[in-house]
Amino acid sequence: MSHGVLDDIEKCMDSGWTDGLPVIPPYGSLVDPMLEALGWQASDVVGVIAEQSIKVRAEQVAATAVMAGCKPGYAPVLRALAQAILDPLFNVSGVEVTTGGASVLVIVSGPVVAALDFEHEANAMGGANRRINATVGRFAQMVRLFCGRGGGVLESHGTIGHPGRLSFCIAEHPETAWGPYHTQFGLAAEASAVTIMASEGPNSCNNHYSSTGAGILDTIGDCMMHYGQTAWYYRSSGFLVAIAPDHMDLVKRDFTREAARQYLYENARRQTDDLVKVGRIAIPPLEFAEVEFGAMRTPLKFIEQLSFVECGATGGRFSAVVPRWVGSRNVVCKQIEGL
Amino acid sequence: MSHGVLDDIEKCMDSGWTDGLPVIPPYGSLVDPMLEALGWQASDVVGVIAEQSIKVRAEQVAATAVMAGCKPGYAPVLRALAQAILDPLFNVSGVEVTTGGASVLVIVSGPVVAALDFEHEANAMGGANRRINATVGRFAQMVRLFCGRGGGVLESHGTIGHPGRLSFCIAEHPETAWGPYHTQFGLAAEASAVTIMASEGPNSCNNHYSSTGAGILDTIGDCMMHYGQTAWYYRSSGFLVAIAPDHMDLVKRDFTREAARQYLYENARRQTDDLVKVGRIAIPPLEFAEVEFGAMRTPLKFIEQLSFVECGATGGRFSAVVPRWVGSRNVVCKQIEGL
Amino acid sequence: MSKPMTEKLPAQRLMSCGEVSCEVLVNPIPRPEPEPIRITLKPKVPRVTLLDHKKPNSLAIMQFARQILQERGIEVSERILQKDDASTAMPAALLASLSQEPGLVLCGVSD
Amino acid sequence: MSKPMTEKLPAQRLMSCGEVSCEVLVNPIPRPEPEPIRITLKPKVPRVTLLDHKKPNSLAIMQFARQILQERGIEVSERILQKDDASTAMPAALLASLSQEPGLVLCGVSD
Repeated sequence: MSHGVLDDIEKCMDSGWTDGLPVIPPYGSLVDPMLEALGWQASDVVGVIAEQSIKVRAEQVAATAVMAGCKPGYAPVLRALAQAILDPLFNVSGVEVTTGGASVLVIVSGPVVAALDFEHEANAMGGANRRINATVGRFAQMVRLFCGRGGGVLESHGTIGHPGRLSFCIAEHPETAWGPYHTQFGLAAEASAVTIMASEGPNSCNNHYSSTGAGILDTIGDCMMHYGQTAWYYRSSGFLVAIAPDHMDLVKRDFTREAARQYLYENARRQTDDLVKVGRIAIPPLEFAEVEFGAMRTPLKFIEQLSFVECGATGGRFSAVVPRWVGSRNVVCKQIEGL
Repeated sequence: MSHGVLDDIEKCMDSGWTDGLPVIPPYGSLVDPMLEALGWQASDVVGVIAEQSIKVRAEQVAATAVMAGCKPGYAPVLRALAQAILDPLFNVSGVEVTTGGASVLVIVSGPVVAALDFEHEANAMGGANRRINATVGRFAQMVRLFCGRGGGVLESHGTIGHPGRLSFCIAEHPETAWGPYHTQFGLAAEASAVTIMASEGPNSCNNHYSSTGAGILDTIGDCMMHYGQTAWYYRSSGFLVAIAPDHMDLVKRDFTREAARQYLYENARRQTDDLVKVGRIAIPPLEFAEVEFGAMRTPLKFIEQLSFVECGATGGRFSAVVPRWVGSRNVVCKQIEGL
Repeated sequence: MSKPMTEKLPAQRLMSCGEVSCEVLVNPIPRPEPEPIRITLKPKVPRVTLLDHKKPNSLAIMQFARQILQERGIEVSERILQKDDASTAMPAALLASLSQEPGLVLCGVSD
Repeated sequence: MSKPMTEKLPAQRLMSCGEVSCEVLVNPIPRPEPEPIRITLKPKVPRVTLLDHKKPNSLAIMQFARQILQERGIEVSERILQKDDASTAMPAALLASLSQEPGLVLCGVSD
């Protein structure tokens, strides 16, 4: 049989047109239907990265989606996602170059989760081994890579990085206790949305024997304030907290989402002087850091830097804290249209 | 042109022969050279999973390597890696089914790192976007998946999972301050090795302003003992600690590897009664858990559960703690032969 | 919950039909030989056997379950079996013995 | 350190030559238009301009560097320029002005 396509895959691998894994070669015959599904003309400008003098065209976005393994049916998610990544508020070039080794974390919420059959239960924060979760997450990282290092302009300096830089997509339960994720960013409960933030990898939070919501939140809060959290740096971008069903059963009994956020904001604090002692605060500190010696200090700069997503399977008593990269302080949340 | 290969890729995606991302179809014409490079005959039994009545044959391992995107040149690593995953000590079925959402973490060390051009600096713990790191890490996860859920026998119950379940490979610096990783498991310093353990995702540990090795270790230790660490469960498997160059410059001045391990073992401890209070210890506790009320408690069951890897780029002051899954307490370290 | 496994079973065999020739793809997925143990969801006799896997609280939960079942007049084996550890497989002899049990076997209550 | 970027630049164009026909692959990688600013590593005049990006200690390090350079008789601009924040791009006017500087521009000392 003809192995021309295999040669093309190798050619992509050898030529820097990859994230390191096999891609679907971006033949025009595959890119065209993807463009049509996205509702764009090939030369439409999807976004501009002014600092790099880069205009990102629809053809490039569609080619990236094909290469990641996405189906044209995912286009409503991909369209909003591409616009979010290229929103200047997100600072995608910064995400690519930082020593923080950050990834583009993708959160999908609302009716789209069930409509497109995202996995939102077992291994919902990664490695669910389902095509839509894996390839949508990969698409976001490839856009980041192709706009940065791929273009030959930027070099990634991630000190250690994390595996989410290949694919990091979380789909929220279609039924939530506290309302859909995107309602924390002003969208209507009935909407579908894709939300992105620059992040480190998830820190898992296990608690098998607490019988109260406060016990679960204390465990999550303690993770948010360990000395190694990047959030103690002079800048902070906060955290995404993912609560799985077995923990949620306890937490929702005693806390609304707003109350849980307030509880973590007030209780997850450490002595500023201890942070100084261990080397987490510069001497002299920057004015921007608002350091108050002797006081209890939160890893959040504002309470709004904390948001909650409901995902994961029953049967295990785990939740997770995802630390956000400090250099991209904006969460970008876009409504998904045309489902 | 013929798109037969594209159809075959879709066929693999539709038929469960994938981790969710595009694969190279395992044509005999690709599997045969991989087998030859691995030094196996197609029907050789590479390993047996007795509880599942599964014999894993070389042909299946070679097909998986092709599908992941590995080159035949990676075969010396893949051969040792497959043997490690199928070593009964590793408990691969347990890794796949657990609510812990674990991945097979792969650590490559010794001269093989430079010989095969693994990325061991920027984003060395994931997302370096280099083919060998990405595909070797993916191969390990695909073997886990194909032996478990893939065979239709087991179902994965990962409560939340993490992105390393797609690919999680760390290559150590060829030059280390403390000696190669595998010397912690009895192999000679001049050997090349692949080591695996079941793990959660990396927890990043930032510290920009400490000027002492102890400050860096205190930061790492504080991460190891946050209340959410799975290691407080009645079982513990310990941690991998990755130290990047800027932190290592401080730590190596004051600590040998053995001294650093002893320091963390002695200092990263919490009050047992506080752990009870937050719900991290069952009442009554199991005898196996060796709970001593009122005493300071370590998240390690034995000091040997802690090992160090040296990787990552200069220019950032990050290290990382990788929590191990509690149900696979053995680290499996195999020498790489035939480089 | 996830879909039942039967819906997800991967293909046993894939055939590639390109324009030039046909080729069988090498199946990467090992399968149990002989077939794995089948789980019968409906027991043949109304009797319950309990197996503790030694996770915390498992034994306490099983003892409580035994008491409730007995109060309801259901036959429960007096001895609660135990395996060494939740993370290792059951010994072959125990598995062979339980696989012949016509009643309900309840094992591995999680904490 | 990683290899210099020049070795890693991805291909601008890939052509697929299967047995049936030829097809150009759609390039997924956006490139700067016009070409990005080139960095000249050898300054034309022996003069140093300092630009602080406001990370902690950056200003202190720059002040110290200025003092040492001045002691060695090297011309250093007295005023240390500042940009608002390490994580946001330099304003266009500042970039345009610095791109005309024939001396050495030292910016963004990290803590």
